[in-house]
Amino acid sequence: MKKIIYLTCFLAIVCAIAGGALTVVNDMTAPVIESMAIEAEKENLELIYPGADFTEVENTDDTGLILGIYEAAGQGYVYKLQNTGYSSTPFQFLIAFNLDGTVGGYQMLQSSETNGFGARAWEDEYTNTILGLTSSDAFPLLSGATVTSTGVVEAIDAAKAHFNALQGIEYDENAVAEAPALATGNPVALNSDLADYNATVTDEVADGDKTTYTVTAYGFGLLNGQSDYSENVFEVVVNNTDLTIDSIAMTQFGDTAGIGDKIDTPEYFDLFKGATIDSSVDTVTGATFTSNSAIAAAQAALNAAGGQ
Amino acid sequence: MNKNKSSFINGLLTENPVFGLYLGICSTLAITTSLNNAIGMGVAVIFVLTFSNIIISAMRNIIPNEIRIPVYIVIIATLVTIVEMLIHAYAPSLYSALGAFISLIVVNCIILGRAEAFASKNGILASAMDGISMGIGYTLSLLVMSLIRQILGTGILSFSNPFTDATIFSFTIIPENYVISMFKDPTGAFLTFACCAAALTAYINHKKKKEASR
Amino acid sequence: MELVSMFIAAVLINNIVLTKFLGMCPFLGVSKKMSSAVGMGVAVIFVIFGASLISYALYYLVLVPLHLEYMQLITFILVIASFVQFVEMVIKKYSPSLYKALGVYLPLITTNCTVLYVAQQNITEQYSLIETIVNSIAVPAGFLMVLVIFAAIRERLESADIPECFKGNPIALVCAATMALAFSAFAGLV
Amino acid sequence: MQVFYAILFGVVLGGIYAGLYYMNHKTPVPKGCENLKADCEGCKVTSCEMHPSHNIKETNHD
Repeated sequence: MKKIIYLTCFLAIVCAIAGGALTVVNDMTAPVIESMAIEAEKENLELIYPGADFTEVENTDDTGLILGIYEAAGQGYVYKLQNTGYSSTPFQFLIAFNLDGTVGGYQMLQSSETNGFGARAWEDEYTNTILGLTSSDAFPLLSGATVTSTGVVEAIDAAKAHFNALQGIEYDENAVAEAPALATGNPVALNSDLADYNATVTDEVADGDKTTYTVTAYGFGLLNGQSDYSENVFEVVVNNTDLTIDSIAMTQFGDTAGIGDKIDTPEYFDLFKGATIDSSVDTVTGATFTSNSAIAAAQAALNAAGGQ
Repeated sequence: MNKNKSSFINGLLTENPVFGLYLGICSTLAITTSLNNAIGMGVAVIFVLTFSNIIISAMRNIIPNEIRIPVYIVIIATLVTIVEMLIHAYAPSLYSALGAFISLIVVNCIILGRAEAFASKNGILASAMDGISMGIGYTLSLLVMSLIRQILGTGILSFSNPFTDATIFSFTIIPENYVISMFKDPTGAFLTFACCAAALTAYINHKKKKEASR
Repeated sequence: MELVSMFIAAVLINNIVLTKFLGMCPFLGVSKKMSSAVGMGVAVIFVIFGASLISYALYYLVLVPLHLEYMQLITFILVIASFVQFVEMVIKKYSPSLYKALGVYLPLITTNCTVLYVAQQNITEQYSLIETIVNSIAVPAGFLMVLVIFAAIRERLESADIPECFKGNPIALVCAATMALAFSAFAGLV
Repeated sequence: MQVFYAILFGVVLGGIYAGLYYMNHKTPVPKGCENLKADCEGCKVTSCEMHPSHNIKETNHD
C-alpha cells in the first residue's frame, strides 16, 4: 500500500513542478506574443486613432463576427469585424466607438462585394450616415446593398453589444432602424429631353377635373437593348385645372428585379405629388434608369394633359 | 572518454535514429518539404532531446521503475511547451512554419526512445553527448531528405534566415518544367525515405561483410 | 450532410497515415499480420474516441475558464495515458475475450502520435461537440482501413523476392508510397 | 494565482494517472491470456513494454 502512495506523490510532484515551470515561462513570453499580435494589427488601427497606444481587450464574443477588440487608451475602442455578404469571401472592416459612445471611425479592411452595389456600404454616402450615429442607435441598412449592409449591421450590433456592456450604456438592442432611408438625389427636370425612354400614353380616362393616363415607358433593359426585358407601365393621374400630377403608380414592372423595383414605394412616388412640367423630381440612387422612366411617363402625361 | 566519442559516431551512422532505428519518422516525412523547416525542426529536437536526456539522467535514480515512462513523458511535454513558447515569442516566422510539429515532438518516438534506452542508464555527460549526437543525426537525416525532396520537388534550393525571413541563398537547379512535383506530396516523402533507409542498410551490410571477410 | 462529408474527408482524403504521416510507428511495427492490424486498429478507435471527448470536455470546462491554455499539451497526454490505463483495467475485469484481442495493444497507444494529434485537432479547428465526435471516429477509422489494407499487402510481401537492403521496413514504405499515390486520387471527392 | 491553479491541476492529473496505473497493474490478467504477445518486432521503440528487449528483464524479477 505504501508503494502506491509513493508513486502517486512522486508523479504528482513532477506534474506540479511542470505546471509551475510552465506558468513562469508563460508569464515571461505571453506579453511578447501579445505585443507582436498588436504590432501586426497596428497599421490598421492607426487609420482610426493615429498615434494612440493600443492594448488588446479579451474577446468574449461568441457570434464569431468579432475578430479582435483593441482599446485606444483614453480615446475609444476599435472592433475588427468580419461577416459574409453577397460574395462568398467574407469582408472585414473596423468600427470604432469613442468613449462617449459616438462612432469614432468606420474603415473597410478587405471586401470583395460587387462594386456599385455591395461595395457602396463603404463609400462616403453610407459611411457618413454611420459616422453620425452613436452606440445606442440602431444602424440603418443601405438600399441597393441590402445583403451586404445586413451583414455589416449584424457585425456592428455584435460590437455595440460588447461596447455598451463594457461602458454600462443601456440601449434597446433589437430596435430596428426605420425603413431604410431611400437614398434619393440628383433631381431630373420634368421638361428635360427623355425621348429615348419612348414614353407613350396608351390610355386616357377623364374623370371630372382629373384624368388618368396609362403610360408605357422604356426602362433599364430596353434602353440597353437587352432581351427578356419589357416596358414599365405607369398610371399617372393629372389634375387638369393646374396641370399638376395628383398621383403616380407603377402597374407593370419590366426592369431588373431587386434593383429597379426599389422605386415602387409610396415614399418615392409622393415626390411627384404637385409637380408641374417645370418642376423636377429626385431619382432613386442605384435605380436611375427606372426612376427616369417614371419621370418620362409623368412628362408624357403632363404633355398630353397640357395639349388639351 | 572514447565511450562518449564512439556513442557520438554511432549516433550519426550505424544507429542513425531516423533511418536506422525508425524513430521520429512522423515528423521526418512531413517536415522535410523545405530546407529551413528541416533545420528549424532539427534545432528544436536537438534542444529538447539534449535537455530531456540531461534531466532524465539526473533523476534516473529517483524515478521509481514502475512509472518511469509517464514521468519521462511529462518532463518532455514540459520542455516542448517551453520550447514552443520561446519560438512563438522570439522566432515567429519559424513558428508559423513548424506549427503543429513542435507539439508533436512530445510523442516523437526519438526523444522518448533515447530517454528510455540511454538516458535512464548513463551519467549526465554521456546522456548529454548522446542527446546531441542523436539530435545531429536526426537533423542530418532531415537535411538529406529535404535536400532530395526540395531539389526534385521544386527545383529550387533556397534557405532563409528563420528570424528575419531574409533569403540567404536561393538558386534553381532543375528548370521549372522538368520538376517532379510528386516529391512535394506524401508519395515522394515515402519513396525518398524508403530509398535512404535502404541505402543505409546496404551500407551497413556492406561494412559488416567487409569486416567479416577480413 | 456536412458531417458526412467531413467523415469522408477524414477517412479518405486527408487520411491521417497517408497524408499527415502520423501513426507511422505502429503502422510499420504492428501490420505484419492481419489479426494484429485489426486488433490495433479497433483499440485505436476506442482510445481516440474516448480520449478526445474527455480532452475536449476538460479543455473547455477547466483550461479555458482558468486561462491555462498553455497546460493543454500536458493535460492531453496525461488524459490519454490515464484513459488507456482505465480502459485496460476495465477490459481486464469485464471481458477476457476482448482483452485477448485488444488488451495487448493498449499500452502501445500511449505513445502514439495519432491520439494526441486528434485531441489537439479538435481544439485548433474549433470543432463543436458533434463535429468532435465525428472527427474522433473518422480519423481512427481511416487509420484502421489503411492498416488493414497494408497488412494484406505485407502478408504477400513475405513471398516476394525483394533486394537485400530493402527487406523489412523500406519495402513497407514503398508500399505506403503506392498507397498514398492511390489515395491522392480521392482529393476532389468532397 | 494562476501558478496555484496550474500546480493544483498538475497534481490532480498526476494523481489520477498514478492511481489508475497502479490499479491497472493490480487487476489480474484474465486466465488464458497470460502470454499474449504483440508481434511488433518491426518497431524499434524500445520504450514500449511490448518490445522484445523487455522480456528478459521482466521474466527474471517477477
